[in-house]
Amino acid sequence: MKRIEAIIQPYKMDDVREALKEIGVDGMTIYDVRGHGRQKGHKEVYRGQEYEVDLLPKTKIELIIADDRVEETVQAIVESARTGKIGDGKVFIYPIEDVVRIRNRERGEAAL
Amino acid sequence: MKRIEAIIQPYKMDDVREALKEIGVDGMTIYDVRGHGRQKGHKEVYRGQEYEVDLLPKTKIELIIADDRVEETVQAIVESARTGKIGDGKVFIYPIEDVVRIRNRERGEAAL
Amino acid sequence: MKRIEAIIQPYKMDDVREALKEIGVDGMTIYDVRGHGRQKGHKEVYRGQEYEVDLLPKTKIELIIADDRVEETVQAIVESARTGKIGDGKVFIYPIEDVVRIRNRERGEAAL
Amino acid sequence: MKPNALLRLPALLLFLTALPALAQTEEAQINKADNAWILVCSALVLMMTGPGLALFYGGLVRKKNLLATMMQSFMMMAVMTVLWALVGYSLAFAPGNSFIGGLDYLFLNGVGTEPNGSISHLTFMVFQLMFAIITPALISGAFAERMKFTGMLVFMILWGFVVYFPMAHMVWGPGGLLNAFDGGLIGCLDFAGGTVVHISSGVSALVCALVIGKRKGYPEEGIRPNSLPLSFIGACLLWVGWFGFNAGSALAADGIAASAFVATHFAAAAAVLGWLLAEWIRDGKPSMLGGITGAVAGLVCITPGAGFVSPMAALVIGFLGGLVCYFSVAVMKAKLGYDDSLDAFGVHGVGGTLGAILTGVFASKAVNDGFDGAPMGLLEGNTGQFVNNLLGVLLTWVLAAVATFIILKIVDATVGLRVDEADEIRGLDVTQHGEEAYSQQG
Amino acid sequence: MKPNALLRLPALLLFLTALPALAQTEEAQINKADNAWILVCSALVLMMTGPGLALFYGGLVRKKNLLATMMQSFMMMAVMTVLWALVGYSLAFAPGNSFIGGLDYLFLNGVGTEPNGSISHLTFMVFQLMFAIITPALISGAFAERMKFTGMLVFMILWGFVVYFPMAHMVWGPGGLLNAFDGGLIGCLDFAGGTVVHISSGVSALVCALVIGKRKGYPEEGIRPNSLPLSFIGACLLWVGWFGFNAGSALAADGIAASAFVATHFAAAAAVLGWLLAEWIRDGKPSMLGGITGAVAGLVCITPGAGFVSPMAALVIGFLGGLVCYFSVAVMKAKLGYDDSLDAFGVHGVGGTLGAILTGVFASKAVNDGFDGAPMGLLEGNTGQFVNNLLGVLLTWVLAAVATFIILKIVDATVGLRVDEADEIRGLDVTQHGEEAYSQQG
Amino acid sequence: MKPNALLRLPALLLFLTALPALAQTEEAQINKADNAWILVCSALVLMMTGPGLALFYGGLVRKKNLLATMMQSFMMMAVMTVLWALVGYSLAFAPGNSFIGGLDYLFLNGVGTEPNGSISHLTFMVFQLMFAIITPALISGAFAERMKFTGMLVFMILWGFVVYFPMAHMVWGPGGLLNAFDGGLIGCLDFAGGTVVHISSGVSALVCALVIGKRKGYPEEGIRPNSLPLSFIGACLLWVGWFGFNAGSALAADGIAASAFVATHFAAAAAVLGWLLAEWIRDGKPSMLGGITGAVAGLVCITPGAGFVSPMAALVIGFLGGLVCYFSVAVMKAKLGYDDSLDAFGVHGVGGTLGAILTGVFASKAVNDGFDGAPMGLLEGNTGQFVNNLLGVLLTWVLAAVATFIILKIVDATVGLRVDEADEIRGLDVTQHGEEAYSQQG
Ligand SMILES: Nc1ncnc2c1ncn2[C@@H]1O[C@H](COP(=O)(O)OP(=O)(O)O)[C@@H](O)[C@H]1O
Ligand SMILES: Nc1ncnc2c1ncn2[C@@H]1O[C@H](COP(=O)(O)OP(=O)(O)O)[C@@H](O)[C@H]1O
Ligand SMILES: Nc1ncnc2c1ncn2[C@@H]1O[C@H](COP(=O)(O)OP(=O)(O)O)[C@@H](O)[C@H]1O
Repeated sequence: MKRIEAIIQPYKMDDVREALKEIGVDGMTIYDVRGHGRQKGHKEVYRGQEYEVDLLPKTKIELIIADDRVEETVQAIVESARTGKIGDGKVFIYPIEDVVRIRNRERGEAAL
Repeated sequence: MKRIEAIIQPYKMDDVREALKEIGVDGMTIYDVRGHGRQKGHKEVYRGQEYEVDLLPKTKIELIIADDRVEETVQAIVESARTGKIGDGKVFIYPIEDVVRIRNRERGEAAL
Repeated sequence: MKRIEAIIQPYKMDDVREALKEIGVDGMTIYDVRGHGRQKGHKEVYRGQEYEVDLLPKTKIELIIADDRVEETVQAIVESARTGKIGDGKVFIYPIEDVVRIRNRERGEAAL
Repeated sequence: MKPNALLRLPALLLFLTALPALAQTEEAQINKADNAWILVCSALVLMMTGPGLALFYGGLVRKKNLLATMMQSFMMMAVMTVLWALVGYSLAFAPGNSFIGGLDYLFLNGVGTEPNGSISHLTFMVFQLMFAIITPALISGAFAERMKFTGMLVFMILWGFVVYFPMAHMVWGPGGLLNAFDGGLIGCLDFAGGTVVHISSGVSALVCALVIGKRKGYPEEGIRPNSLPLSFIGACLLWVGWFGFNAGSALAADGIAASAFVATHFAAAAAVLGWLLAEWIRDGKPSMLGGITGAVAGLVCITPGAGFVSPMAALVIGFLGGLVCYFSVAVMKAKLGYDDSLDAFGVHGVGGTLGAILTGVFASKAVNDGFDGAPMGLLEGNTGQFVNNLLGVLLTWVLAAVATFIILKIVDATVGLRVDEADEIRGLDVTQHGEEAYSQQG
Repeated sequence: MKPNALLRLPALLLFLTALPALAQTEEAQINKADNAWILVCSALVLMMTGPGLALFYGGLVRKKNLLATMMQSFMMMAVMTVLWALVGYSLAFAPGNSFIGGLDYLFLNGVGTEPNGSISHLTFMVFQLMFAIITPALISGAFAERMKFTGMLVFMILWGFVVYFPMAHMVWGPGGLLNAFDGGLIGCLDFAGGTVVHISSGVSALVCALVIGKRKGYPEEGIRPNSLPLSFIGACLLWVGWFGFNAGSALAADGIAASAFVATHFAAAAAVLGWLLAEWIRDGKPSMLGGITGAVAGLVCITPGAGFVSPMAALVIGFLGGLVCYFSVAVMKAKLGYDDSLDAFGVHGVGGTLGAILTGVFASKAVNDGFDGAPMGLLEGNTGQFVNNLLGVLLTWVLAAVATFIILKIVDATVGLRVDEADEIRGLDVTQHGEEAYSQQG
Repeated sequence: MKPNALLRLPALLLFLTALPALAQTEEAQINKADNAWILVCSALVLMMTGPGLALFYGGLVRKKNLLATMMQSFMMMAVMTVLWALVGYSLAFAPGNSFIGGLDYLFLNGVGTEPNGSISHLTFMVFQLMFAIITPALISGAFAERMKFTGMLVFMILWGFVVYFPMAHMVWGPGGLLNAFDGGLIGCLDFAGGTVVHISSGVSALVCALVIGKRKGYPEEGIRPNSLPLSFIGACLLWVGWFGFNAGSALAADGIAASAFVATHFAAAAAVLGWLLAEWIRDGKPSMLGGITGAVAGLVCITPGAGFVSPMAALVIGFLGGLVCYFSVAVMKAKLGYDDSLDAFGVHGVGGTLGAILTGVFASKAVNDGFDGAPMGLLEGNTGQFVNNLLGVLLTWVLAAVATFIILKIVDATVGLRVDEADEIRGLDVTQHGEEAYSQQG
């Protein structure tokens, strides 16, 4: 099993979910986050006081997936989230040791 | 040390915290997230336009814990969060390499 | 590569970002979370009904960083976030297996 | 007098012949100032329900029930209006017996622009309608976060027929049993609705809370307000709108209206201080929720007496209202253990009762010479009036309690009162209305 | 009569000599009750735009466009006011030809505290101004979430000159083509602005939606309201403010005002039920968004007839308004596929048209004897009036559609209509105004 | 004249004997239209503080201080009301010397429904009270996010006694030093409170900001508004409520009221444009926060002149107000470096001063013949009045600054002014009131 975290543009969310559905990936958890990277931020001005905003709204999709499905999942995300512009985001892949399904106490891949 | 992440039903939050307190687990970080899995979503309709909502509000509890306490912690969470219905959520267990307590620069298990 | 997660006091956010900028660390993702640890919570009372609040607002900074920069990054965070008071927060260090930059499909450290 | 003035006599006389007619017509005419005033007050009282009360209540529930809670108030703006137009106004204000009006005004037959007192009959009708909207809406605080939408609708309609229309008739209708100024047997002083509006809704709320039962998770989970800023907006608009409620009940833009306006404002202010003082002493800190709840408590408490008591008496009534309602909400409710979710009983039932009693005490002929020189309240020596006010309170309690209990049983046996547990957990917004308050969409 | 009364005759006569003068002055004087009433109504109508409409619309867009959407309404409060002061009022209400007013009132020259009817001329001017503010603001619902700020400003200013000022003159101005009470060729019954306000803005909105095109992501992404509580506050304040809009259009605090007030309230209530019924049947659940949208639809629908129809007719008109607007928004829009983002056409265009037609049907001399005893609407046998109202609707549709189309083309060719795609994705708040609605700062 | 008219003479005469008495009574009676109007205006002015100002300010602070900030305005609704009832009204409006009123109206003794001018004395009292509520509330913008709740309460009460009651007496009280219409030595033109309300609060705000010191993190952290939609609602309600403030200050529903209403609205609109223009040029984009702040600046600026200047002058005054206040807030404050957190001084102090001066320039007898035909303002050649207005401004600055400084020192030495650093970091909502604005509870 691996944990895949994809940080994407919020408006790409629907496309990515669609792509994941097509390859049969269903379970996932979503976070609303703010990100900073190479993408340029913008200036905000409140009553004449400038404020540089370089944390932009991003959506994080997190999914735990069986080892043999990792590559295609990453592909699906990358292809559906891509616009080719800076700020498209990143996919991170992490190790994971175990999973438990609370409902029936199943463990390991069976619990996904 | 391990990192335990539990995704639970928001209204189970109090019960889970109670259970953790009982076994002396205290440090934790909480996220408001939305999740999708087998639990059925619902339909929303705004001025006649349907919208399928299949991301449901969930609460994520994250705790970093010494290796020898992992099992009982997982048990405590599973038992207190369980209703037996789809959507109860999952517990994920991850490796972790190090911890630093910012206040006094302690490292490793001592920092928990 | 490592994943560094720092849980800090929200009002320390600007200082930490400044410190990271100085050592050239730029990419990061931010979460608004609530945390519980040794820091004392407070009592809230709504129409005479008491409610113990022991989940306090915290900010989580997450950054994925090349192995050789981990130590100085952790130092920078610890020093800039420190006030010496309980509740300053913690830094966690995790393993990570791979990164993909969505924009150009780069992988590994090049994608950071 | 210029010498030729007499020569103009004929012309003058011609003019004069018109005068008596003029005067007569005038008597039978609308006073535009009064009419404008009551129209403005009607708008203010509608604003009390929507957005006022809807926000006040909506801010206090959990986010998943926010829309459903606001919807309960909002629906009264639609349902009670249609009911009132078709039959409610007639049952409340057409000539009838001591308990209920007749059917003369069915479908607003005969209710037109002609004067009723110094205002248009339509103005009077629509002003009274606004009271018939907010009263049932107040009850919804008791069963927030668990009531079925259909059950709520049926309950409210029946409640209008069995409790509100009769109560309005008895207290304000021609020949009503409790109408102190139109030959009621047990004439009560109720300027703007202490019995009709607050006791009736508050007591019904208590019965609802008891019959429908506690919310899942109450009180262990420590259910907190999802948005106090929304409640704050609501409470302030209630305060502002209440000027229409109380000062409008003078039905004229006269000194009594001014006096009721001042009493209303003073009571609200003093009640804020009363509630906050109690909170400060018992809970250690004065809170914003306490401040706004205190204001509402004071406004409730002054409602029956607004046009009868002096400004200084209003300060006393308001201060007591703040203290007593705090006690009822923070201490008594916890002790007795019912889940009156948003304290509809604790504020309106208790505050309304206290206010009705204090009106019997403080009513003063110097402020409002309603009995043509005879004493008004207990302090002026009118024990009879004080007793009458007590009897009116009693009668309202009994009617509201018994009728609500029966209606709840009927609704429970037919469309049902309460959503099932899964729906309660998921929240009423999604399960009853298929929508959510906020979207995080990017 | 006491024996010595005659002796007082001289003094009396002295007094009497003053009377005719008094009477004359009276005629030419402001009636303070009317004046107060229309000032209050002016405040209410301003409240409809800000915060009312701004919130109603603001709650419905995505969070990244919330401020920009509110700003579009708010800017009308500034821009139309200055325009109106300098030249707009003159073009609308100064004597002119059948289509447009003259320049007599340029810079409000000659518009002072003196009476205009029974109110101050300034009162009349500012009351009418509030209509000139909300009407263009209504259009902004059609192009929400994608219009350039500069383009919006230029569009609105031109629209004022080419559509609003002429329309206001034709329907309400002296000698206006459609003015039924001041010698218009095609006299229409439009009590408070069915044509001038709602059809003109609604039809223009449709043209805007078609010319400017769909939002990126519509309809696939299922764009949802960022905050229904904000929309709820807005809708309720629209309801309350609409009393000023409609009942104020009586221009006096008389029985007609009361009647218009009641019709307004009844139509809103009935429309809530109409819309919710349709939703309940077709979508399975009645929603809060449906309830508040229905209320607005009902208010739109009753606007042209408010002072002409009976309370019962208002119930019918409102109920139909709720049903028909639901159909137009939920069924027709989806079928035809244009992106009228916040349903400015679906509610104001469709509702305004329906209302104008139904006014021709239900107008009744029993309610408002505007034609001195002659029949008013179709049901009373006045087919001519019904046809006139149809012609008025037609003319408004054509003028609004053609003019809006041309203005849009001009704006597109000069400052531009639409933000670029990157800005649309990032949101108008940041890109047009350099600010964000909320900060999470700790 | 019909032949038998003379025969009716006796009856006519009988009728006439009643007339003079009638006329006399009339003089001494309440004019219901005026009374209704001022009651409505009182409600509007209360709405300016709650929810208006509370939201305007509340939206601008950080989320952790939202409730505390709203609470500061709300508490004035309670505290100043009770103070006013007990002693404040007497000190401000009872006959006294040039500086302060006497104790005749202690506990509102002798203040009843009887006429005061053409309205009820109680109406006058409560209208003036609403000004005494909002004025101290305005100051709270200067010390937002760091003031102790107890310190705030004590400060405000003392400030009422030392600054507000005397100022109100001097400008509007009988025989007040600055009262231009009741024998003041240095008669100032201040229609609705440029000196009493805005300069006094604004200058006190500056002193507060200087004495209490900057917020931790200011200006490095770039403190941003937690919710501009809340501020937007607040600003719009301020605009709407300001009609009551300014037009109500005519104390009658006459042409002056209409004129003040129009001037108020025009100035607000022009100020929006002025502020946005400055922003657009200097900061690159016009913002919503700029728009609403501009509106408030315009409203402040027109307050002293509302009933004295023409509509076109109001446009000029408003536009200048927008520009100058933008400059003071965006440029001057940053240069001087004080932390007037919500710009109470920058908007009310600066705008009020500018407005008072411009009133002396633009006041016109054509609009308001206050001096019975004599010229009013500088443009009409009345240099003396212009100088008087300058002197009035000066005196207000000095009184407010000195008194506030001393009061702050007293409060600091007793209950304390500022929360400790830990509490400031955690936020005032939790530490002062034990509650939080929002809960995320599921
Ligand atoms: N080193 C990093 N650690 C954590 N998150 C990162 C890192 N670099 C980028 N991100 C996240 O990815 C998002 C997109 O990165 P950015 O550099 O703007 O664009 P791109 O990935 O196209 O080069 C950022 O907003 C941030 O949330
Ligand atoms: N593969 C997964 N990766 C990440 N999160 C998951 C995954 N599967 C489920 N979840 C999270 O767990 C929640 C519950 O899962 P669900 O399948 O609905 O119920 P259950 O765990 O009872 O089978 C989901 O809402 C989601 O947040
Ligand atoms: N074991 C843990 N697992 C996850 N998060 C933790 C853990 N311990 C502490 N935290 C996070 O760190 C924050 C600070 O911890 P706390 O114990 O209050 O202070 P300190 O780190 O200074 O001892 C907590 O609010 C929580 O978010």
